[in-house]
Amino acid sequence: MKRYIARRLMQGAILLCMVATIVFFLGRLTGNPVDLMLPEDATPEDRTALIQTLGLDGPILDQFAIFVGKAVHGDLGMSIRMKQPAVEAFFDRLPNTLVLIPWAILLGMMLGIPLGVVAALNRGGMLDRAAGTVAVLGVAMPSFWLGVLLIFVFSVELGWLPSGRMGGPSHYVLPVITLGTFLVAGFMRITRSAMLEVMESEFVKLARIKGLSEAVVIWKHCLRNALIPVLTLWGVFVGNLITGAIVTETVFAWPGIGRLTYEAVIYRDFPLLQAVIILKSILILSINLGVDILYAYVDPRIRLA
Amino acid sequence: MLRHIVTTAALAVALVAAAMAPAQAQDQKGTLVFAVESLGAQTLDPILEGRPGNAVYQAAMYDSLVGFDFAKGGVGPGVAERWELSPDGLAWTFYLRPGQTFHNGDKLTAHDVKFSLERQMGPGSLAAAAATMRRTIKNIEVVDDLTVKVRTTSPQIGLPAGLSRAVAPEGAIMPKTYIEKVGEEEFRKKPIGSGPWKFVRNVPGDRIEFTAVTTPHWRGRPHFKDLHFLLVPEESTRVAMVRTGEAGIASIGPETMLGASRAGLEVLSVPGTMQAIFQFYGTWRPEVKDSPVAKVRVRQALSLAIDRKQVIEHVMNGKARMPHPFATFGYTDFFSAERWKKWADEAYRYDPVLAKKILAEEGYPNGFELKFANTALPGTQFMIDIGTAIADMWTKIGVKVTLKHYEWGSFPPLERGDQAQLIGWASMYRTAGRPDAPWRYNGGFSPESTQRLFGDKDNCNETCQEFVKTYRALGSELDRTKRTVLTDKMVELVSNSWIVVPILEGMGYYAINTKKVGQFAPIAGRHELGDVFERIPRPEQKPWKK
Amino acid sequence: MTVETVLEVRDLHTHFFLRRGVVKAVDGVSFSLRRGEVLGLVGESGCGKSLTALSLMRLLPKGGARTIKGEVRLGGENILECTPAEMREIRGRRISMVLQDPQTSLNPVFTVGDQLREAIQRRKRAPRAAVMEEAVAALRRVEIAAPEQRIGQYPHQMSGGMKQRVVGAIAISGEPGVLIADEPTTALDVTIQLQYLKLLKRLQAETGMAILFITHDFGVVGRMCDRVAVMYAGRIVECGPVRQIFEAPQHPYTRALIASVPKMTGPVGRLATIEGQPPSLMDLPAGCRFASRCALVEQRCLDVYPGTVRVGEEHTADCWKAASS
Amino acid sequence: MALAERPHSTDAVARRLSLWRLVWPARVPGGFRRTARVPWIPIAIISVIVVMALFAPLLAPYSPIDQTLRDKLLPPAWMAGGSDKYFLGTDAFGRDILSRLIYGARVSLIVALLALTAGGGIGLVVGIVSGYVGGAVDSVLMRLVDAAFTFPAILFALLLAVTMGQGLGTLVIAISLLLWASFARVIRGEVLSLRQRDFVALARVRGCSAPRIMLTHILPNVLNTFMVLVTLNIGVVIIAEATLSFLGAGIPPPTPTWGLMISEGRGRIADAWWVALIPGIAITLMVLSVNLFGDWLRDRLDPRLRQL
Repeated sequence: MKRYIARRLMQGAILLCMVATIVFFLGRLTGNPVDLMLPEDATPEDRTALIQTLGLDGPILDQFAIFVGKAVHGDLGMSIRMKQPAVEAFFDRLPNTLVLIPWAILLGMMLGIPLGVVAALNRGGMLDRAAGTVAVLGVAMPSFWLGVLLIFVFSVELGWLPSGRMGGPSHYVLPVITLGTFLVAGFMRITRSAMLEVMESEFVKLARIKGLSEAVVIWKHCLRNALIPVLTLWGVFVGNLITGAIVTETVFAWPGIGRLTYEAVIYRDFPLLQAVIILKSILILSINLGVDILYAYVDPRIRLA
Repeated sequence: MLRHIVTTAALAVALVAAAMAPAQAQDQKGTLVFAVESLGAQTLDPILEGRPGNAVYQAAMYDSLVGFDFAKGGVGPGVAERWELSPDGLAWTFYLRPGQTFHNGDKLTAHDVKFSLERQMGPGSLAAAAATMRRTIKNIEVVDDLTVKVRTTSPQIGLPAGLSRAVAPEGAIMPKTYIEKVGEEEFRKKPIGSGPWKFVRNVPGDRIEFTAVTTPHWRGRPHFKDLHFLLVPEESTRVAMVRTGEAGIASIGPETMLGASRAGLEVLSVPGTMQAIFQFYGTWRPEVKDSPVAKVRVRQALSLAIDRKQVIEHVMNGKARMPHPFATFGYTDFFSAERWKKWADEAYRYDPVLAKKILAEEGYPNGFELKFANTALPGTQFMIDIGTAIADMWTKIGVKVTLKHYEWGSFPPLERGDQAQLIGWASMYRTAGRPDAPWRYNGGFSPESTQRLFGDKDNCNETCQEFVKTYRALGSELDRTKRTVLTDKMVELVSNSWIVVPILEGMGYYAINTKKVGQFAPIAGRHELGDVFERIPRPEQKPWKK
Repeated sequence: MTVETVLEVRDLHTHFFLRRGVVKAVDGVSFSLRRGEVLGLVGESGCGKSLTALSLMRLLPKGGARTIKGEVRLGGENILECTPAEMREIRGRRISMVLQDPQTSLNPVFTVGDQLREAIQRRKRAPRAAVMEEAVAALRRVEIAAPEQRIGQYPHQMSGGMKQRVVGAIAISGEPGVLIADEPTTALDVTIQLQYLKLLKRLQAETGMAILFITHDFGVVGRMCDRVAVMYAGRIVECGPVRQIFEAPQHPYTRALIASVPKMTGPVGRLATIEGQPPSLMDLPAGCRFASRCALVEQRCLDVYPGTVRVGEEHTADCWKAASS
Repeated sequence: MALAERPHSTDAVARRLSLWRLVWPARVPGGFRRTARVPWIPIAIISVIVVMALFAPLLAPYSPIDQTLRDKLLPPAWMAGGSDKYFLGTDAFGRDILSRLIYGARVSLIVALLALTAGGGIGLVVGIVSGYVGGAVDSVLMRLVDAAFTFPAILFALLLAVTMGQGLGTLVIAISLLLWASFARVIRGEVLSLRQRDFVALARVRGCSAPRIMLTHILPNVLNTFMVLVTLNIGVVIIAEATLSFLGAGIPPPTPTWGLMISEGRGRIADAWWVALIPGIAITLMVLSVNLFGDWLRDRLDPRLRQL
């Protein structure tokens, strides 16, 4: 087990170096934050003065050397726009994004798994296609379109729910629905294929031989086995929810890191952009590793190996 | 039994205390919630925030050395009641308003003004005009507690305007003793200002909260108890929040305006906040000498081809006005506004027939190729729509327009250097509503400016020379009437060149929930409402008259 | 003395209905099983013996398999006509089954104790402790050492032989009258096989249940079964006491099968094999299905399916050449 | 066995199960089963949209970009206030929504086609090489794939928008940079299992060079998977185009794309809901049909199932 974790960490480290280098150079090609900070009639001297204050002067390679020197000590620089250490800005907003994710996954599973089971039970039949259609609907609807519609219907017209921002539980409903529906298709499909695989196996036959009711056979014996691949989806989905939350956080004014990444790109806030992407990669890698280890507890075959 | 007595006693005490609380605090109730597109850098230190951010939320807690003329717009009395220029034009003396205090009780004196201005020019400041201030200001002398003298290296007519929020943010007054006592770091966490609102809380990426000052304030004593700024990037969400009452006011654009008014929200428009313009780059360059855009009358024809009324009616839903000449508004200083308004109404009329005739006369009977760069500051999506509308109108008179779209961040690099990609192009642009026209003209037309629309240092034709001469004269002209004559001359030079042509005088648009906010008037030219919140009444005090 | 018949199967037909045609996997099977008896069901793989077992349990695989004709009388009642609910009552209580591959017969994510308790609780509601004891007793009954620890373990922590014993314990926990053993020892290595067969014999002696033992291994038949039925292409071609079948096999297919079993004693020559392939179950020949591979084939065999000839007292064979007694 | 090799570890599953791959579940084991009937409705919807895209100029009643500001924001014909000149109503510039929808279909399909060929192609090559060659090449390429996954697509889109100007080309490249990683990961998984198969060993014994083996043996076997991935990713591309337009980095106005139509109309959801709703429904129907067709195709093409 230890050797495996070590190898994964080493691979992660290489990935981080690659990501950091790419984002450092890519970012600078997209232009300069100073143009966005100066009023449109600023004089050229104002511009050079500001560039100096922000430390963006000097050849790009020197800047890269300084960046690497500081990054090694964990200092990823000050965000130009937020005027605070980029790492701090990231961790200020991270909980807001993370808090949405478990609910979205829960919603995705609550809808996806039953649909998957129903589809597997009626394979090839009408219900299989119906469940498939409902599940795929989540992937088919563009999330920002869905978000805006939900706000219009449930908040403005019906007035049941607040239309945006963080706050009490009622604030969570619409963003979680928007994020969650996107996952339903994934959960449905993996549950369906896992169930089909399990339903053909011998111990299910034995369960029926014991005279257990069909429901117990399906919902206890089969489903419990089908949950193992479902769990590995968490790792994949959490990663995607983090990178993909830009749209939902924009529509629902949710101050998460998705929105932070978008602003960092739009305002060319290089230090913040570099910090966000590096920290995000670390986060996703550790989550994948975490799911792997958690996986051992779900599948007894691994736990005691 | 004992517990029962204790509770009733506590209740009695509470009632008495409430009654004794200062009478005025009674009428400060409720929370004014303002949903806004962006909170800029969301920092409460004036030297770290750019113009928009300062004007939106820092304005609430900081006063500016020079203030607003609330009625007409433009410059008015602020922390300094009045100011005068020394006969030689090299020193401005500001006489401060007595009895001003910071939120922690310290008195606001001339020392604070000197400290604030020097801090704006200091090394750590990201203020846009820091370099210019360092260049033009020689030294700042505290004459007495209420008088400050600012000596300049050369006559600076625009200095007071530059220190008022109507033009630039560098005039914010910061507490000297407090900052020196607790240090910059602590100041940024718990900022103190002299404005009508005290700082409460700053949640990054989400909101900033203030609470009202209970003592009277020259900008007006707040009618609400609390003021919250909410960061809501998505416009349709902002409108939804105002409709559900989660927000009292929200900044909107023309797109959502119709929906908002139909849904029963009040739509407020702040007059004279910006001009949507189109301009031609590098028309003076030798390599475009014989191209159509190099000819003045062709450029004028393109202006005549635009039905500004229809753009105002359909793109801006009627909430915009026919423009004054480039970068000038009703409230521009030293400028004969009425004369130029009449000129503009006639010059910017819709006359496609004449336009076609001019094109034919100039040798382009069936039009010509024109490349048109369409771009817009973040949050002003309607600029793209205006660009699309006028491109369509130009095609109607035979001009074959190729529209190329640029994200705002990617446009400035094209202007700098040899402007290779923009020569002979038309492009959408905008100019912010400001009372001092010369600064904007210099930014667009002087040979050293980034845009260099008249010509650069090497080839500056006679109009360009004429402009530089007029601008230099304006810089040192102390006499008011002569200044007006010079400004009119400069405006005439630019307007007749048809290189920069205003399309419409745009407005700031806000959706208001009349059950949450009472009637109030914005400050002309002041797109961000920053200096208005303290005068906004509660709905029960002054309901919106239909 | 006539021993009571616990299971009577008459003219059982189970076919697969696929888009490309009908596969007549089980095409008219009849046999009877008496109390305390072990009936072997032997044949090459693919002859339909496992499907027969599944048809008895009415657990046909999804995808077009259906029992269309015949009767299965279990204690007088034709279970083919039971409702699914009634069938569920019968399974595990009056008829049970042991499967071939122990590796996959137990649910990997539940402990052995859980899966045993489930079967026991099917029979009677009992408090957890009592059920636990019974589970331990069941494990001890199938000769599993240290059952108290084993109860909490997972299937992958046990050897193949041990797992097969657990499956056996589960199968008999409901004291079924009939136990179907579908090649229970094929996946085990030889030494474990022997122990398992002895265990089955012991359990049968104790409970008196009848066993339908499905296998393709004649050696096991010799050791285990009282009577044996030989299946070929969906039908039973010969049935009778083991001794008579071994000594005087009447059906050419049985004869060939027995001949292909390598003897422990005597010279080891080339192993005898049967040429040709079994007929496709989609278009079965009119006459005898073994005709295409039979050495003694005649015209009659090709035209008409031979009737059942009573060779000995309980010995029948479906072959024109069988010597009727 | 080590954690990584187990069939269900995240690493193995991730190799087998990237986000795109998860829309394609693991192979279904044998066992008799009726193959699902041909999904006619999705095929009908897809063909309608393809026809719209191909014959846009003929079908569209008006040009998608010319404005008639007078009759702007008209509701669809069947609603009060709607005029039958504009069947699906008009947008804020008085442009006919039906025509924009038809031309939008063309742009969306072109983007999908180009992005899938480019992105898919790169992914295919990287997948095969990385899967077949293995070793250092494999780990480097796979780390590159991981890196590509953590990158916000918007950064690519913006970077290209700056250097090349916003437009169709920029969008296609940005989206294909997003796609290639998922294709590569799935194809690599396939090739890993194919490599062990006998016919590859045989080819090697016969002395075929690695490139030849990859081309003649590996590639044909991977085409099924590639085909299924293409169908399933059409939806992803269309959604990506719409999202990037929403974030302001997609194809600029006035070119009509479904994504842009939604983002332009979303502000008017209160008073002119149809401007945003109709293109949204169009995208949803298209992506839904493509996914259902992809599912059916996967079942059909799955080698083991096809034998039955």
